[in-house]
Amino acid sequence: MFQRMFLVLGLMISCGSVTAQWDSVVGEVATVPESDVHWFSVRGGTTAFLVDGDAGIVRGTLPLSRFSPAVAPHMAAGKIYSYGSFYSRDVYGDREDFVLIYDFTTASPIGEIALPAKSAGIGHSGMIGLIDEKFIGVWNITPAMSVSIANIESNEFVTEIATPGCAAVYPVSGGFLMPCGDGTIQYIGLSDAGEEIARARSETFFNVLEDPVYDYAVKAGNGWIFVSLEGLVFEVGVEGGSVVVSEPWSIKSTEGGVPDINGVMLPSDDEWRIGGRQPFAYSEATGLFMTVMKNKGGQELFEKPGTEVWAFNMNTKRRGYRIKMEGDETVSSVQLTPDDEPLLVMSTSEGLEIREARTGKELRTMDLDGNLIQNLH
Amino acid sequence: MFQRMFLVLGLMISCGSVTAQWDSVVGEVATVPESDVHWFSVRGGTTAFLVDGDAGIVRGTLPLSRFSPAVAPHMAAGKIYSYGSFYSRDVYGDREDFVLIYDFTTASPIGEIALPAKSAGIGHSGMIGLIDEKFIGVWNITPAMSVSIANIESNEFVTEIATPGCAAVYPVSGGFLMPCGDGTIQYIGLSDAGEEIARARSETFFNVLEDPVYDYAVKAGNGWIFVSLEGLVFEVGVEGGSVVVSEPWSIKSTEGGVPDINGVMLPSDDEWRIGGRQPFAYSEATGLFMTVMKNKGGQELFEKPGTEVWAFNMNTKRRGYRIKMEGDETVSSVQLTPDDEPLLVMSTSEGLEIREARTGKELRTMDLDGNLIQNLH
Amino acid sequence: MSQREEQIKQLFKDLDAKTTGALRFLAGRTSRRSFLGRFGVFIAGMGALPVLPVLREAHAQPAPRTPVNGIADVQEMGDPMNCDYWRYCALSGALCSCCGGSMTQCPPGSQTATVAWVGSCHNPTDGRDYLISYNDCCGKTSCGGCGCSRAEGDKPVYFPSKSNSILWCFGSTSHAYHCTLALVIGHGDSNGLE
Amino acid sequence: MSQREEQIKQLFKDLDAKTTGALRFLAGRTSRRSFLGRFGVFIAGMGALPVLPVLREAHAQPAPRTPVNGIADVQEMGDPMNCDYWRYCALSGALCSCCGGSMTQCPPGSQTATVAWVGSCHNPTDGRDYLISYNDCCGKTSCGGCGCSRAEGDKPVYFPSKSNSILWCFGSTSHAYHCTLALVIGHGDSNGLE
Repeated sequence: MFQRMFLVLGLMISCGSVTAQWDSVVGEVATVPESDVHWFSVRGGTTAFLVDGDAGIVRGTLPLSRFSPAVAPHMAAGKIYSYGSFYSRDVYGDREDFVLIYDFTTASPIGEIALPAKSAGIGHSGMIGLIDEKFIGVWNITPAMSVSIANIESNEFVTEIATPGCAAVYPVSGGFLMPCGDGTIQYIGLSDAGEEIARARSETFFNVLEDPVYDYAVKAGNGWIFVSLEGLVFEVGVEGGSVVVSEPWSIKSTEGGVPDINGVMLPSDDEWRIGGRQPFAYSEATGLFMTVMKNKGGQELFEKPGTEVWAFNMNTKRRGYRIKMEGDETVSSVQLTPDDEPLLVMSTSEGLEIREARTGKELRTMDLDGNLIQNLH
Repeated sequence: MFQRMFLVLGLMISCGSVTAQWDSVVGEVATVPESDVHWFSVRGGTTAFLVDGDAGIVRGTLPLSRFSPAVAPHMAAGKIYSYGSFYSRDVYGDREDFVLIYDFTTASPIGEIALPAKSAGIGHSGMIGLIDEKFIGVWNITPAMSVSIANIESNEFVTEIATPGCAAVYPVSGGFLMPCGDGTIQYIGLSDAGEEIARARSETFFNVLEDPVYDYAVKAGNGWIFVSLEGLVFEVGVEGGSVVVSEPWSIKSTEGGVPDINGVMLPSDDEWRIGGRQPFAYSEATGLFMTVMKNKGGQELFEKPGTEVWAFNMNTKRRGYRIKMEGDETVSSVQLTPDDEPLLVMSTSEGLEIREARTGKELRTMDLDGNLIQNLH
Repeated sequence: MSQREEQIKQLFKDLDAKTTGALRFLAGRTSRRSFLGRFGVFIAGMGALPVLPVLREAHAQPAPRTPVNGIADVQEMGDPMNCDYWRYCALSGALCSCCGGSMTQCPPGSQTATVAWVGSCHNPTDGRDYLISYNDCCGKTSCGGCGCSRAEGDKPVYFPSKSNSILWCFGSTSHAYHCTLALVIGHGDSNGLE
Repeated sequence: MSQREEQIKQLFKDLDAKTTGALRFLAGRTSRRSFLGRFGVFIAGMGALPVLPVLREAHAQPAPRTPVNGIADVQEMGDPMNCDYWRYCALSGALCSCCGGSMTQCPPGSQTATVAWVGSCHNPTDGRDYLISYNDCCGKTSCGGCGCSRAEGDKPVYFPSKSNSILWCFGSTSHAYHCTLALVIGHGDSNGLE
């Protein structure tokens, strides 16, 4: 009987006015067009939205798991990686953990690499890292801390590296960096096979109880920029197997009466603190460094959204301009695209704001309230 | 090393001040207390909230699937049933469909009965029905329409019954009713084994194009109350194998100048229409009949929320009182508990409102915005 | 009946919702004839093409009843990202344009259901009615935005050709709802439709 | 760092969200000593019970350092359904009282994680500080309401004893987050804690 029904439907179609001159009723599926340096990913819930920043349009979406913190783009291979965890009954039943592999052009899952079920299942872009375009590292907490290494050439899990007291995976050439609870940055070096072959720590350069650095960091050249909750900016890299930390500078002028680049005298920044989910961003090509700022409130509110975005010049270490949110709007994340004319992308309580980074001029907004913004290139 | 960490933790505990005099640090798990006739289930998203209406408190939750329309309580057995569909990767991968079985006291899934992957995966309480406390019927659309029958004594799928043009599963003794696109109600009779042994249709009593009945219906004695989009109320039952439909009455006074039970002259109801997700409810014990109403707008808005709730006496078929939502608040669902002093439960844009049904007096509100309210008893 | 309201609210307000599939829509809005007969089999003849599922039949492309010029000649005005756009008169769901698709193409990685519902919408620019095929795209998490709820002509689910509340992903490997297309597939006023 | 903000928003606004587990919290708020040493192993001795995971050890119930009277003697005031309640000073999550549990019992069908974080909260009614164990209940969809976000003392995740952003369902068979308890497990001011 069901079969008959379909036949009837088929018959009806053949009586209709459907012709090739009209839109196809077969239904077509788009592909993601070629991307450029102004594209980025925005994770909202279990979806990664692939955004063309110049057009202000979502070009595709990736279905993540409910425990996927971020994506790890590998555009040279036309792939995007993520970490995922699935239960056979959504929130209960058998658990399976994977490195998830997506094809960029079709925005579709094309593979999985099984992982030990230990990953944090929460967090930001620091929780997963693409290392030397050969390995994916995923941070675990069980509550013992470790990093799972998967080889993306053979698509196999390689090893779990114990990293007690240290969190996240910030790739550098030959390995990755992690901030640690003892006030250091740890370097783990990997062999060609993905096994640990080196381990080093920086000097202790922050006090976790007095002024810890964010566990979030942003790429700067061959290293990473870490920022403390009180606004000290550190550049960290690896030289000759050692972890080197730069002298910090402060985003806050606590003395008052300091002129900005236009000569305008600034008030003291005493009451201001950096905050947010992605509280800072750096553009190496232009030296722009952006921070999310909020007035008043203790250090423990470091993950709370801010009311302003401050733009610094990393070379002069001086503030260039401030963007003030209007009304009750707050901003939780900032990102800068990696090119010469970078876009400033902000996740606010109203959605996404895209600005010209050099000037702060607003270009467009998008009704998209994902909170983790990652460059694709 | 991980093991060592745990040992250290264990050591620390043994130094702490944790004693049996304090709250247990082991962590206890509550059970759902005995329920009464004022308890109901509210489905919001993938969760069924088990609500004690007198206390205005959630006593437990059931984890449903993202395709579960409703629950089918079987309190005599201490169980609640639902239908669920799961993909191995949340929204893609292998699909499995089940009758889901929950223990009420522990609010936990305790079993599954595999079903053909054909269920509608959407809808209201009419999409799943408990028949004679022995079978669960689940409505399918593929787009051919059918009903899957599962035996809950043997926990086995029994059969799929083709029901073209008819939707939902409204249990009656020995089978179930379904409204159909040809303006009739269909009865399917089941054998002791759950196979179809009888099929009958009512006379055509509505015109699907002019004034169809809701696919939602509420229980009334041995039958069900169906209501048309223009507000005609029909009682439908099975007598001697035939489907019997009562003469309808209208909830709308279109003549104007009709007095209500207090003698107050009513304006014409011309512009008013019934609407909402659960647009009406019936209390057999008291004869109360409630409808969600909205002013103006076409028939096609029959699923849209209303701005008033009207209370009728089913015996006199006259309206007793009106509840007007305040400000922008709207109401989408009403339910009446099955006892002599029924609660009126309303799902509004602000949450849940619980009232004394006889008077309309507000008793309490709950910050719970599920939209499908089902009695547990 | 409708989890849709809930869903649409989601689509607008909450990208974090995972209710992806828990909803589906699609309203036809054409003929006043159809869906009769004892077993409710869809009944229709020449000149009464209604409201019905359009089966994916690549080879079923017969001559039109009256000559038409095709989509290239249809004059359209308005913003296709706006729910008020003329093609969406019976669309209740998310616009595929918001997640990488268009009015005629499903977003990358999603699947077009093999059956779609057809509505009839009035194009104010040329004053004619057109048949609109509302194909669902499925198998992904929620599109996350651009939810529209124009359900005129909505009917109960036992009349699926006009029901808003049906999850319409049949033929896709997943019934997780993603978004809906709005294809112009013919003249509505040359088919004996009202 | 925090998907929590997102989640709390959910918990408050949207019962339809399925992000159930995509979030977890729990902040300790006591000692200023802990978590040192080259490999970051938690280090602590007598008199410096910090901030650390309380392992589920039914038999580990040694004599207290100073005599205490137990929970029955603690005078409490305020509404336990309100986020401002004194026990919740470092609780960021959903109150179990809203979905069938209480401050001391996980809701039916959920699981208590085997490890919990301990904070120290000031009870204004008797002016004393108490150790509060924030046990997570896991394995169910989101509790759906009563989200609280009092994350004072919050630290980055590499300092987990004070991090708000850790999904803390270890020992449960699922890390889908449901809600959080607030158990009084001792005096905070009689343990060498500040």
